[in-house]
Amino acid sequence: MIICERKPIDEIKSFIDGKKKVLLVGCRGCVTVCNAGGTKEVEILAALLRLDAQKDGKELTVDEFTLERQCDPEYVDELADLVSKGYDAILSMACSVGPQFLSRRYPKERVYPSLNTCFIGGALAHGVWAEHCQACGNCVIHIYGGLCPVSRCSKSIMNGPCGGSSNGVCEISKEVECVWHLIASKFMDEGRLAEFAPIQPIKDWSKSRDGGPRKIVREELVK
Amino acid sequence: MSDFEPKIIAFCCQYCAYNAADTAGSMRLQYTPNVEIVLIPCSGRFDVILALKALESGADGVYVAGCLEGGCHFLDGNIRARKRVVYLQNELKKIGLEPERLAMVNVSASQGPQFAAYVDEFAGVVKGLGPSPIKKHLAA
Amino acid sequence: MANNTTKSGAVMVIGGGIAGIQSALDLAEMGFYVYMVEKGPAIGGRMAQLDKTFPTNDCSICMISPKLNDVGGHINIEILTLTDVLSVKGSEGDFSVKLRKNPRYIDMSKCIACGECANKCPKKVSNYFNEGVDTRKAIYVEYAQAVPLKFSINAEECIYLTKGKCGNCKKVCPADAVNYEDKAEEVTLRVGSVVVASGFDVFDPSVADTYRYSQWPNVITSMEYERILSASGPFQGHLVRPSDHKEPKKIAWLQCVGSRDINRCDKRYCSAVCCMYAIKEAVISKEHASDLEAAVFYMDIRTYGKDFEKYYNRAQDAGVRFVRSRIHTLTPAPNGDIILEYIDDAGERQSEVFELVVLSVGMTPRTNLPELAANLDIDLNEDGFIQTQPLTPINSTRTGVFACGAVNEPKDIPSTVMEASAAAEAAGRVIAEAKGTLTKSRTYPPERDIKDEPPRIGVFICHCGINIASVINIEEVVNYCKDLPFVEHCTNTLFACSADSLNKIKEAITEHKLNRLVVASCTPRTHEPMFREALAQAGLNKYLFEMANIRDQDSWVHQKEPVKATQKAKALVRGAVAKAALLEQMYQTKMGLTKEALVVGAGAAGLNSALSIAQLGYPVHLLEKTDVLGGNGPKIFSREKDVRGYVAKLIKDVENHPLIKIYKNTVPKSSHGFVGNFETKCLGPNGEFTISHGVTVLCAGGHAHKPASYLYGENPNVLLSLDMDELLATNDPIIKKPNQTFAFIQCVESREPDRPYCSKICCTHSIESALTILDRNPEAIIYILCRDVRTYGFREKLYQEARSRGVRFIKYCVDCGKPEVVAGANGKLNITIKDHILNRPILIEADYLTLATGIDPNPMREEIVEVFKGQLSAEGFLFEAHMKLRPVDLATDGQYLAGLAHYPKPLEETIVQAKASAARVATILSKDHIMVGGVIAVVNPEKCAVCCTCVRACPVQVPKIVRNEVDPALRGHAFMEPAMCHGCGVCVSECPGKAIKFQFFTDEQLLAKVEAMVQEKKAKPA
Amino acid sequence: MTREIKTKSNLERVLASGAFAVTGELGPPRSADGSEVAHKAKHLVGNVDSVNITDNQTAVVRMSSMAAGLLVQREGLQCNMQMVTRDRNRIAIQSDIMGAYALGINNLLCLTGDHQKFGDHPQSKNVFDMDAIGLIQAVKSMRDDGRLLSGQELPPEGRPKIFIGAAYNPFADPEKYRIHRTAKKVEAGVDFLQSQCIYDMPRFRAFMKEAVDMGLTEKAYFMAGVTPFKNLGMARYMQKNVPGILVPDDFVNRLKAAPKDKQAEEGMKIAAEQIEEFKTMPGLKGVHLMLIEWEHMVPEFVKLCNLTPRP
Repeated sequence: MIICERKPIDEIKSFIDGKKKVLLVGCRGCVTVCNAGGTKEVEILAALLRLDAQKDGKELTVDEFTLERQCDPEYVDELADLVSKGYDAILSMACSVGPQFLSRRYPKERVYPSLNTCFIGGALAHGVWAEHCQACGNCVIHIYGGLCPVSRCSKSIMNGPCGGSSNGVCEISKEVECVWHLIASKFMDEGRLAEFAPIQPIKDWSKSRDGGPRKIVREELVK
Repeated sequence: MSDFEPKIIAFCCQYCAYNAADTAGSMRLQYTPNVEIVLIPCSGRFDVILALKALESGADGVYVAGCLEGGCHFLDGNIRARKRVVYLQNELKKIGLEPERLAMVNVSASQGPQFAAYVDEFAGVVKGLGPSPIKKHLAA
Repeated sequence: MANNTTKSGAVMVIGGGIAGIQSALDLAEMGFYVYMVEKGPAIGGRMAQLDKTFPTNDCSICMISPKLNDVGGHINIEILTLTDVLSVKGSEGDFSVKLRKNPRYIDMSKCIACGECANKCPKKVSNYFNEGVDTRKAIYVEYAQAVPLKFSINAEECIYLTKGKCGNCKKVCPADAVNYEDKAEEVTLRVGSVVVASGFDVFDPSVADTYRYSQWPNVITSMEYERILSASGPFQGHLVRPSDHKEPKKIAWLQCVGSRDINRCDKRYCSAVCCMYAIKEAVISKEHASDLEAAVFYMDIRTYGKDFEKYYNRAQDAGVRFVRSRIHTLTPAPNGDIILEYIDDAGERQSEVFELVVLSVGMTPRTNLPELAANLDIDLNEDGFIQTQPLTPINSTRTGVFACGAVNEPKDIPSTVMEASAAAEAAGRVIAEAKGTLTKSRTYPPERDIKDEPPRIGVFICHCGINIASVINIEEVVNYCKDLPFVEHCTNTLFACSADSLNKIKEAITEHKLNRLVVASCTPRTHEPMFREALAQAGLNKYLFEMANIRDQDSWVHQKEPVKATQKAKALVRGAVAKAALLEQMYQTKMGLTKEALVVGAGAAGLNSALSIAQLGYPVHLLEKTDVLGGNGPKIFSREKDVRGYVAKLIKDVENHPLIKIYKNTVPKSSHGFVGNFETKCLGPNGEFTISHGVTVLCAGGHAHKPASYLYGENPNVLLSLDMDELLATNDPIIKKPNQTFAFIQCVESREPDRPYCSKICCTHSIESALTILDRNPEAIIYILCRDVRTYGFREKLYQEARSRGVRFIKYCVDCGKPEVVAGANGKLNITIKDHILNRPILIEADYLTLATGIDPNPMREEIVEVFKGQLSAEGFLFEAHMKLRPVDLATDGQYLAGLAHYPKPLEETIVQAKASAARVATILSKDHIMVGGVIAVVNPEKCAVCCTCVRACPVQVPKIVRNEVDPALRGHAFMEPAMCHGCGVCVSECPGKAIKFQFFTDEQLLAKVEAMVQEKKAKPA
Repeated sequence: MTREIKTKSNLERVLASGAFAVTGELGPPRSADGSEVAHKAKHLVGNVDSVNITDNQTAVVRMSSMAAGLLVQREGLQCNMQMVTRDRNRIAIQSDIMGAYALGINNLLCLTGDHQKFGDHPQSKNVFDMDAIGLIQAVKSMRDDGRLLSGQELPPEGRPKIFIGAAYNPFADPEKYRIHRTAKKVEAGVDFLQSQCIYDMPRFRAFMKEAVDMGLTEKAYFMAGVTPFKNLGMARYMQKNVPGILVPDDFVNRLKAAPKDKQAEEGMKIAAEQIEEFKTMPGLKGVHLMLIEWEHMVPEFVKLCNLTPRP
């Protein structure tokens, strides 16, 4: 899923400075699952913003609504009635797709992102998420024992490990495990040296972000 | 400000803190009437929205009272509660509200005296802070 | 199995005090039908009369009141008040009991306990419930919380029944309940076993009146003092003395009145509770008035129970004075004061004026006990209590007839409760095969579905006598609440928990079509179940109820601020009403259980527990961490009983019992689950394995403390008590050697800051050893160096024997210098001790020194509480669920404890507690299902984002992601097994989709409550 | 043993001749002043067969290795131009290789490079378009096949005749798969391999034995990295802080035993003893001397080790 985290409250406050009526829009997709932008987080942020305004004696209404997903126009449409009430600002609590879809659907509204979109990853434990994919567009994890060196190696090298890892930890930080250590150990431990031995070719990065913004068109689905 | 009577909401877990409050009662320990207790099954049930709502409604202070660390009837509800309290304290600080208006305390069921002492201590802190700015504007 | 038995599945419990109540409740829950025979008009016994109880200072009536209602409302307990036992014929399993039900002169089915009759009754008589301190009428209820709450007429006091005139009560009774024609009636019952729990009388000091009790009003008994302290007593809890209703500033307690006294009253035994209750009364008195001077005159302070010593120390810190002196002379002073003359520690004669003297009276057998014993055909002992044996402490001399509580020997409430459960075990065990043959099941009126009704809330504001009303302006609160949203009915009540009030609540539900109820009174911790039951009986879902704690958390703690306390009460009720408006109907469901028990530890406690559970018909898994059974038992020698033979037989019985599986060298590693369905992973010689069980009994024991003082371990002639036992058991010749001097030092490293508790057994143990030595070597010289001699109960007789046979008791105190022991040149042990009477050092040249070191808790206690999620006291013993009334239960449902794991205690008490644990176990295992659900977390599948937050956050791994039941192709959702959810609410507070509802503590309910409490709502529109 | 001579590299010449080769190392300055390079190079001329010129080592910006290499060559000493893949994508890499060769550089040491997190520009985007092994393949392809990575051909006279080097680390963690990664480099077409500083002789012996057994030393020239300790502090620092370098306690103790002013001498002595063993160690063809910021000591050191005169 896409892992996000809420922006610092100061930054969000700066978005709504001087505004009186704000709509906070959550998303029941990835950001609910990663505890960043579901109903609960919407509720908490709304309360914080209200408190902030109340303490200064400012008038502020914060309405809350959580969409099934902000990355599909049909769900974004559901906001139409609410939006027509007239808000000074719409705060999206989704990944960065959300504010863009809201902006496109409601072009006259001022839409702000309340979350920072961090990476594609999964939960390692309650409250801990880690990057597992870089959306390189050409998945090769099967070659690496089910581990992705592209997203999980600091250098994204294809023939690791480099000399910088020790005790299975990447040189850049003790918090970063060396995925190449995991890959190599796995092959060695399982007697699959033959799979480790081949030189992996220089990666074709053309399908990754480096190749420019990407789009998928499924002709058989397109009406 | 000396005649300021703060309104404080205390979320007390049923196994220890609420029990401690009862113990304080059966010992007839006298403490400030500024605190009103809301029973929750475990301090782990403490939800940041409860504190936010209390503050929004105009409470001058909120605290959560759970079992002693290591003594939670549900293992770690009190640890989680404390983390949530710390989280919310930071958020309050960021929006310019005194984080001291929110607190967490641990007491065992038999610690009636400690409970009573804490009530007075926390009420003292809140008194020192003065009325919640939210209440001020609510009244206006 | 039940169908072919010739045995009766009913038990008669004689006595409605705490002993009878506990026995009856256990038996009823174990699957037997109980007849509770009570001589008086209501049950409750002595506990109902007490003000507070030691060592927790819990309010006695508050504790027992829910129990009274449990008994009163129990479908399998039939209370027979005003009833005498005439005869018991037949034999165990098939007794025929003849009873006489004395006339009440009130039709119980009609009486509404309105009190009109008593108002109009012209006859004032001494109020025995208040120990004669005040008066009541000839038509009366004993006390406000009485069960059954029905008036009665004492025929000997009634003018109409004695003289044929008056008849006022009959005239005014609105319910036509008075029946002067009521006659005594004889009934015959068939029962399988009998439990005698008829309690004790308080010693009457007028018998030998050196204390001038019957002459001077300001010399009172401790029981009278309890009533004076009580808020429901003659002075409404104001501490005043009887003569002039003046607040006394100086009070003396005289200990051992009617106890340990052969000269004046022929009471040789110690009454076991007086030291503690006197300390308690002194402490409470000082709470009433902090400048009050309290002095306790004593011979030995016997604070031997759990947390007692701590309580004693706290009392001293609080300024209660303790004077070691027996008062012989009381002289009158002006104004009703009393002069006490005594010899102080320094040997000086002192004379001191007190405004009130409280006689700490002992327990004596009931005056009618000889008659009852004759009717039951059981023997009494030389002191007039029921005859039992040390190793069968609840067995009377007749099989099938058991006895518990102070009817056997003076004892405190927890010991009584343990014996009561043990008696339930015994009474149930002998008719085990008849279980369930006579029990009935409860039916409630059909529940009114209120889902679509707008909230109609009833509010009851309790005075709690004066507990609340003396501080909070009830009328003001009532008037205020009438205007709160959705409140349809609001009224005050003197005691919300009384049967009468409960009935009024039920009536109000019907009359006002209420669908939510709020009671503002004491704490839901003790009283919520009772009110919920009332709702159910009124046809309302029991969860449509909310309490506001305006006593424990308001009136009691803001006594000097009535205005603010009243404001706070309004806020608390406002919050409760706001929450109540959002309450929903909730339902519990049935869940199966594993009808097997796990017993941890195979010492005397574990063996007894296991054997009794098995004998009640339930399989037992018995874990023992060593490869031998018996624990400390085989090391003990007793002069009074064959402990080693007893333990050997016990082991054999356990080993031979087909329902007991023994696991030696096995320890529990982890335990999960809940009452009825536990799973415990154990590590044994063959590796790890798992036991499924419905209940757990922890009998992890303790062991003798090994000291680092008095040359222990350095000199071979310095022994521990158990070493001496070994010499005695093996008949070692050194005992009989001529010219031998044996010394004992008591409280070795006990009752000191590092180990502040009293180990309870050591005084008796040393004295027994001393007597055994004298039995074998009458010329031996024996010294016992002690602090207080704590031979409580009948053990006092051993102390007397020892003194009369020349054992020299020398008292020392820690502050003025403990004994010093050095090895002498002649191979003797030179013991120096300062004699506080002679005020000079004494040198004892002893051949052998025995150190009474007390008991340490199990060294594995930390692991055990970790595995079973229990709690330890500061001293390292397991915390029971409640010190007074649940001494065998652990806080976790379905977990019990027995033996030294709970607290040091002699073998006979361990046996009792172990058997009690079996009864407690049987209350669970006798059922075919347990009820689950209620206050738990429930997922709304539609809102669930399947994010696993709950799965990860749950402390007990309950939530799971399950398939959608309607259509497996649909997205699944989180699910919490209702029987497993412990109800902490952690998941609810973290669910990012707000898909989990915590029943009875929903966000909406709590938010509404908080908001209402903080913000004064505008009154509802007219 | 003689192998086919592929380039005009002096290092290749020495190695191919069977003589025990010696290479040195020189770090370019963070400066555009070429004289500093020339000055440092003077210590090395005549004492080593070629000198490595580091490429923004530890991701700290310095004069480019290509330019510094040329400055060194002007002093009469061939350089081993180091090239890391961190800062160049495949276009830059191939372009630089052609340029370097055109300017007279014959040796190229192919490296992945240190992560920029440790350098002086941690905000920079890294490239890592390929790793060291990819780089070896790229050079080899250009030299031997005359093809760029895209497949486009180079004219026969336009192929960079470069002696291809790479680094190997026998000790980086974990030990067990290091030899296999070295084997990959050999397989990719490397001509010579220089190691990190060697201190742990038993482990190195074992590693070399594995290399010999796997036939790797037949396909590439293995050289051992040597760095004499300047003092006790350096030995301790390396022992504790540098991943992939194992300093035996034995060496530390020897330095400890020496008086402070003799520690450098003792350090050199230790290194000289190592080199004596390297000279006869099966499969090993030379040493790579890394006297970092200590270039002026090279003449004395090579003399001490009897490595001069150079063939």
